[in-house]
Amino acid sequence: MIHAPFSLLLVLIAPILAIVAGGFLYTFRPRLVHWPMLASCAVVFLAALRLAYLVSTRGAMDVLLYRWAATWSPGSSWLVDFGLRLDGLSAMMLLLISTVGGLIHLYSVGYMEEDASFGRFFLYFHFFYFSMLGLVVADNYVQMYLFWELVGTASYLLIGFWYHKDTARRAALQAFLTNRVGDLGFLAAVFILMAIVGRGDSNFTDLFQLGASINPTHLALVGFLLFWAATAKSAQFPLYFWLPDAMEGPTPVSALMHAATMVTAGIFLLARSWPLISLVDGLPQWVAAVGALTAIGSAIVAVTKTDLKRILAYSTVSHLGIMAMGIGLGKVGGALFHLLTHGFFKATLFLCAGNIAHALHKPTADVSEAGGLRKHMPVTFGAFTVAALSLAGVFPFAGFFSKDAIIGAALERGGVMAVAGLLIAFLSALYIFRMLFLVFWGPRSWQHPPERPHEAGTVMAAPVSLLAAGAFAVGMFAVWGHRLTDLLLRGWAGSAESLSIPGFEWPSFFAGTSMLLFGAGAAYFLTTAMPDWDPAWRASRPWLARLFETDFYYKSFVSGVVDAVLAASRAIGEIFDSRVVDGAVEGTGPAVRALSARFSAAISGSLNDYLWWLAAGAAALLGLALRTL
Amino acid sequence: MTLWVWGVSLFLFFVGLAIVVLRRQLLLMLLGLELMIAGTNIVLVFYGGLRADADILGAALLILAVAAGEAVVGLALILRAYNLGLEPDAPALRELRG
Amino acid sequence: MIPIDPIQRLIAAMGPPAAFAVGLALIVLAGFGRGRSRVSKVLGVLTLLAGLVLVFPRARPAPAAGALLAPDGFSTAWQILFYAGALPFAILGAAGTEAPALLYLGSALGMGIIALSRNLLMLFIGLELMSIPAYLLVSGLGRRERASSEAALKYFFSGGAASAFFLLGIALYYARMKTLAFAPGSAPPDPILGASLVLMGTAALFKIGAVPLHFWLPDVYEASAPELAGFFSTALKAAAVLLLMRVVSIAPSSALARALPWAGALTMFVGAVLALGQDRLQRLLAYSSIAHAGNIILGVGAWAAMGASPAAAYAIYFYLAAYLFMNNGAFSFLAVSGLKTREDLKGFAKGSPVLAGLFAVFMLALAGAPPTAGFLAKLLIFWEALKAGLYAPLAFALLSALIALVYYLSLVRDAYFEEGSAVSVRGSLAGRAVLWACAAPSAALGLFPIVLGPIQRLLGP
Amino acid sequence: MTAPLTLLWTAPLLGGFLTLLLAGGGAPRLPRRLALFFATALFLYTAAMPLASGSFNLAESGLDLAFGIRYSLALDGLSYALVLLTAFLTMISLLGSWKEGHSAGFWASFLFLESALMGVFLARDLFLFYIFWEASLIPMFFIIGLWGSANRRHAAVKFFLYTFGGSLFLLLGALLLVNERHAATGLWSWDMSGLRLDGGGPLSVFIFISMAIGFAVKIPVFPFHTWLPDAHTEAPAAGSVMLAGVMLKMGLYGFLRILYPVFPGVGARLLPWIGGLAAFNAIYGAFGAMAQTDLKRLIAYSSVAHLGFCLMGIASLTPEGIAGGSLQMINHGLTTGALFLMVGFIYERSHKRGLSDFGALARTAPALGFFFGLACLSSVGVPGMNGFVGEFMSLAGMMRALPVVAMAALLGVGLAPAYLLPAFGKVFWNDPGPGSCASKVTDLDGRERAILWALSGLMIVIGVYPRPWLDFFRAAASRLSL
Repeated sequence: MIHAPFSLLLVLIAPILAIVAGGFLYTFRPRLVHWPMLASCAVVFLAALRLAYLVSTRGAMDVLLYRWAATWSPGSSWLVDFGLRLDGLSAMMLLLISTVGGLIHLYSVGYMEEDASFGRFFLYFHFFYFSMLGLVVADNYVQMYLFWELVGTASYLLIGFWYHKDTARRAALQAFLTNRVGDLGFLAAVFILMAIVGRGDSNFTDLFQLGASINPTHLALVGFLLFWAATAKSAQFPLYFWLPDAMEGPTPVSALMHAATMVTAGIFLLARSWPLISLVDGLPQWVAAVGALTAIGSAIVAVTKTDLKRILAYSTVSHLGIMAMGIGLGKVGGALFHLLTHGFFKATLFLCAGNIAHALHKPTADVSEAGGLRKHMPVTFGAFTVAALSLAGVFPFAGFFSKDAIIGAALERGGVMAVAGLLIAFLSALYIFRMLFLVFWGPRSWQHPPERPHEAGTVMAAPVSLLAAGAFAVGMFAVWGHRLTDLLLRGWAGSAESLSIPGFEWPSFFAGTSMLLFGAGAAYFLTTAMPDWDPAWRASRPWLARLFETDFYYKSFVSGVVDAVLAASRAIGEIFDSRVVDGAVEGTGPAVRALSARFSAAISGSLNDYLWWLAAGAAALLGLALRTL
Repeated sequence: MTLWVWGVSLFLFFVGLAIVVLRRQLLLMLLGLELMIAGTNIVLVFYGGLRADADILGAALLILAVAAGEAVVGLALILRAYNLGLEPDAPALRELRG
Repeated sequence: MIPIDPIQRLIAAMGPPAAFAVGLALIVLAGFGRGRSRVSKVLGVLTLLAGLVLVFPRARPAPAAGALLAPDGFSTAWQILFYAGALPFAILGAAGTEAPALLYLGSALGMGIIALSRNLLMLFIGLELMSIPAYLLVSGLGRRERASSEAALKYFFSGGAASAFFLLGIALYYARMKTLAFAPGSAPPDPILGASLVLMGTAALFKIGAVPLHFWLPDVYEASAPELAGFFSTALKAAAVLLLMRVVSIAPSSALARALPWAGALTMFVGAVLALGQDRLQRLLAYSSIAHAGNIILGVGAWAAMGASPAAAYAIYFYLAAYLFMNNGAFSFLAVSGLKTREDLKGFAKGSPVLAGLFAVFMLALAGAPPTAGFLAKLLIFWEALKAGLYAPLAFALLSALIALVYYLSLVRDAYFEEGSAVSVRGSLAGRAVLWACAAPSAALGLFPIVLGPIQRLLGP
Repeated sequence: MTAPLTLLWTAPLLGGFLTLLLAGGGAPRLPRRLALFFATALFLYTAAMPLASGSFNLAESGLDLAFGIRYSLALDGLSYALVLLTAFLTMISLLGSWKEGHSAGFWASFLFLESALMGVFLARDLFLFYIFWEASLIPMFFIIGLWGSANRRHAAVKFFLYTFGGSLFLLLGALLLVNERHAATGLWSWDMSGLRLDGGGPLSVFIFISMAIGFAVKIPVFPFHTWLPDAHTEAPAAGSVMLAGVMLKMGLYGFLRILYPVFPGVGARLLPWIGGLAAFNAIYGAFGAMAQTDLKRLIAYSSVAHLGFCLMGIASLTPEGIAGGSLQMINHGLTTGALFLMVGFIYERSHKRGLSDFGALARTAPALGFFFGLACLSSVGVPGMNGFVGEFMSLAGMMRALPVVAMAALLGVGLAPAYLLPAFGKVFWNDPGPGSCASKVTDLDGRERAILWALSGLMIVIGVYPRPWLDFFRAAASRLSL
């Protein structure tokens, strides 16, 4: 019998039931498929609240669900158990996913209303949501890997949801394959850990207790492999490139993926594995360096982009970089805090972008196509502004507190990290204000669409507003009440220090805010004061356009690798296998036939030849007999 | 003495063999066959006398009879071939081959 | 010991040959009457059956000293092969006059004498008695007269030369041993004797169709009526194998015996390769019979190498027995269906599914595919070769088995998978009876080798 | 029933003959009904067997034949799993080709095939094993050659010859083995169970390698795999199902049943070689599959890759590896079976198999798209489905035995989606190009859905809760692991 709080089981059972019910509904009433999903979201949200309360009052718990796989042999047994892990980390993630995810579900009801595949969308979408829930409550690495892959699979289905679009198909495949590359690292790490444990898998609690007793080389390998896995899921260099393309899916998918379900998984993995990672010499520094590199690089690219969703996508990459940097700097709490605030403001931004695209009757919109939407879409404008300010890190918006925690740590570390932190603050302000100005103030360029842009309906506007409220408030709530740190400390296996989230501090406030003002000023200069300078400057330097287009030539490198793999497969599958390996097989036939023709020609039909051979045969045998004379 | 007899016998045998292998006329080849058998028979008759073995002399006689029977069959076959319009010549018999 | 009267002794010693003498006389007499063809056919079959019955002696007296003919386990076992192997030909072929019946009975009589001989002279006479009617049968019973005549001439001259070799071998043997009687393992190791055995072995190998003494064989098998080729390839070949074994047994470590595994390897390889290139079915089967001969020769080599081991003898016997059914079946199929080339075979299964099924059974059995009799036959030979340590020839045997599979399988493919004129052939009642009688053991003998258990006891201690 | 195991292989044989005999009666539907009846009855019988006796360990007393051959059959977890798979897939194959108007021979061939396969998994005597092993070729030869597609004649002959040639190595090994036992014990016996040659002498290694080649051809392991794409591609769908689903497993079964139990020492010594080859197979098959443009051929190459994982797990000689590799045999049978069936359904409707012959089938045939996608994901090894379990455990086992090999094989895991998902995308997502046959592909009917539900259900059940299925292989895993 399973001893677990019912709400914990509900987190997994409700979505499963919803998907099964939806599957049945899908066959005869596809337009009603969203109801079970919405119900499930509500249930999960309530369960998450209850679980957060449970954790903060009673502490963490491990629940054994069932023995997934096992083998026995006289010397040893090998087993993998499935269970549920409830601690501060998973409770926080559950809250984030259920809140943001639930609201995006609601939003999708409006957004996808006119889509012919409405029912299918909700089935996939809820599956995505379910997979992420499963991931955060996983009790061991095998189980986590299981849901980790399911998240990837669901993202594949959703990015490729509009499969009639060539770009969507490609993006889906790219996302899945890139993630698979990262998954291999995860899988390898799991195998190494299992080999270390020796009897199959072990839950996190037991594993982390082993911690320091593990051979440092093995541990380092595990740590780096897990980080490798995280770079794919959380879109860090060198495996980040799938994420900007992944916005080919419907906008709610992008919102969910960027805010709550997919890319957060990598950061979650790093946080979950922090007790191991922190033991590896040099690995945190690596994580920080990669995070900083990713954050800066993608922020620069974000400045150059014009597609709304693409800017936001690069922005996500950048912010994930910030989070990785935070983890690398030992501020796991800060990184998770940023994950939380980022979930709110990025979801808001994406949904606003969706509203705009929806209003313009396009799947996605370009900044040059928008402009001056301030008056026509007031709710969207308001929400977008709040979220943008939060993203930029304006006091007292949520983003300020979380970013401040990381920038503060970077400044504390000093050196390159401090420079990187300031640069990131500057760049994020630059691209988000540029976007804000262009979309809502810039010159109108949408006269041509058949009808005027209009505000989204209530079912879409309400979730956006709620999310925007979160993007404003969640920071203050979490920091000044120290509630987040307290929650996260439940069941935390690392040092308590790594979870501490600093409150308001003047030095980092000044540094961050001044960078922010520089960025905002630069954005104003680029978009409003001298709107023609940037396009002209870039147009006169085509190499620069190319540089940004290819993410500093990194994309060209990746496609080169892909081409090489494809060429190798052709060389093996078409040429080597059929000509060499099979050629040797198929060649024997003609060879033996040729020999047959040779032998056949010897049988000339002439009686004298026959007798000659007869005599020769006898002579040969005689020779053999007499040789032994 | 034994060597001499063996010499003559083997000589006849191999001449017969040479005829069979090298000559092309079927009748001559038949002759060659008979020569091989007869050559061998010489040894048997010689030993029969030498060892006063009546059995072997009887055997030689039997072999002669068999050889004669074989010759008759051979002649009959050649004749039949001739009647069917085949040349009694080895190189002409090359319909079957390969 | 209970005294045995001379008549009983005679019947015990050579019942079947005696029966054949009677049968021959009856057929000659019947030749004066009406419907002689049918009468002689029935008489021939009855005589063979009588021979089969008489093979089993009720008592086996010890042979008198110096007896020319005396039965032993081998003679009993092998005579079954001879007479059973002649039955399909006796039933299907031999129409027209009484001549064919006389000839095959004569030939079978010769085989019987080979089996019973304890004396080289008798072996020679048996050999000739077996061969001479065979020459005549080829000449008289072909479908194409000129080709048959040509084949008969080739057969005759090659066979005559081989007989002469045998005779020379006898002469050498007598010179060295001062007697014509032989017994297993009776000879000293001696080059003269080695040469003598080689010469006699050459004749036996010639009749079996060993490479390079095989040139006559495809011509003869192709030009003969198919059922006659079946007779040659089974009964006559079995007799030649026994002849070889008798010769080899005189000195199991002679040069001849040591050469046999390699001769077998060469024979099966060349035979298989040659068969692969054939389009004419009878010629293809002729070459395939050369390949099979190679396996048997390898078996004889293993038998000799292990000092005449009973297990190896049984392996050889089993091979011949399985081959008797499969190959007679295959040739009888050609006789019943009238197919000549692979082109004729195409699409055959559409028109005549039952006959095609039987054909497939024969082909798979000849190929040695489990679970047919051909598989166990090959397996036993390979096993014996392995026991005897003949690794290299065994490798050849495996390779040749694979090559052989190619052509048997392509025949099945032609019959089943290719498009062609779907001729519907039913065949006569006798034809079908023969085919089924051959097919059932071909398919199942490998699964129930126990049927041949009594024979195994005949060959073993 | 006094001879329940004999019944397992004789019943389908009898059914096959009955089907053939009753074919001439002028009732065209009778043969297939009869065949399905036999297949279904046998499946139910097989499934009920452990329920009736409480265990799947059964043995028949046996009967001595000549030459040390003994007719002895037995059933244990490993055998039972494969016997059940055979019975299940035979039934599925027959149902799957229900509408194809084939002659009685077609239906009978499957029963004959079933009989031979049952025999392979039941036999406890090397000779018997070999007989059944080879006998299975004959019905498959006819299935490919008579009811296959364009290049079927060549494929049928190649299949038969290649696998027969491989089996000759097996035969050689078996003979040497029997001789060895005779040398050691003075007994002529082909019995599998009591045989164990611990010494790793050169002869043992030779026998091991020789038999391993025989099994490797069947599995198939590089470089002996080239018969497989041809045979799979040309065979009718049901034939491919049996070929991939069951016949490839015979080779692995040989490793598990004969090679490793008899030569534990040699097996351990050759572990790096076999494991390395298996890992190479997994990668090579994936690269091969990536280059294919024919749907069936692609799945055939994917089999090469998957069987590489199976072999790797088994060769690791760890309990989890053996159990995982063995379970992967079953998984592959279900998943690839489903894929081949669906390709068959598509082919039946359009007579095309090329990747570029279709497009957007997910829109026109959504049910087909759903099941195909599900099977693809299972084949890719997405967790939660069966394919993952076997792959995961095989790799885990190899990781304990030889980490380098397992790490290399991860590349194969990574490549699996790189050939399956693009193929899925091309057929089910892409816009149909000019000359596309997509419009001919109507959606699945009820019968087809039912079959695929059965297969997909099993895929998910095994993936979510594999432990009970692993119990089949518990004995083998604990016996063979080092």
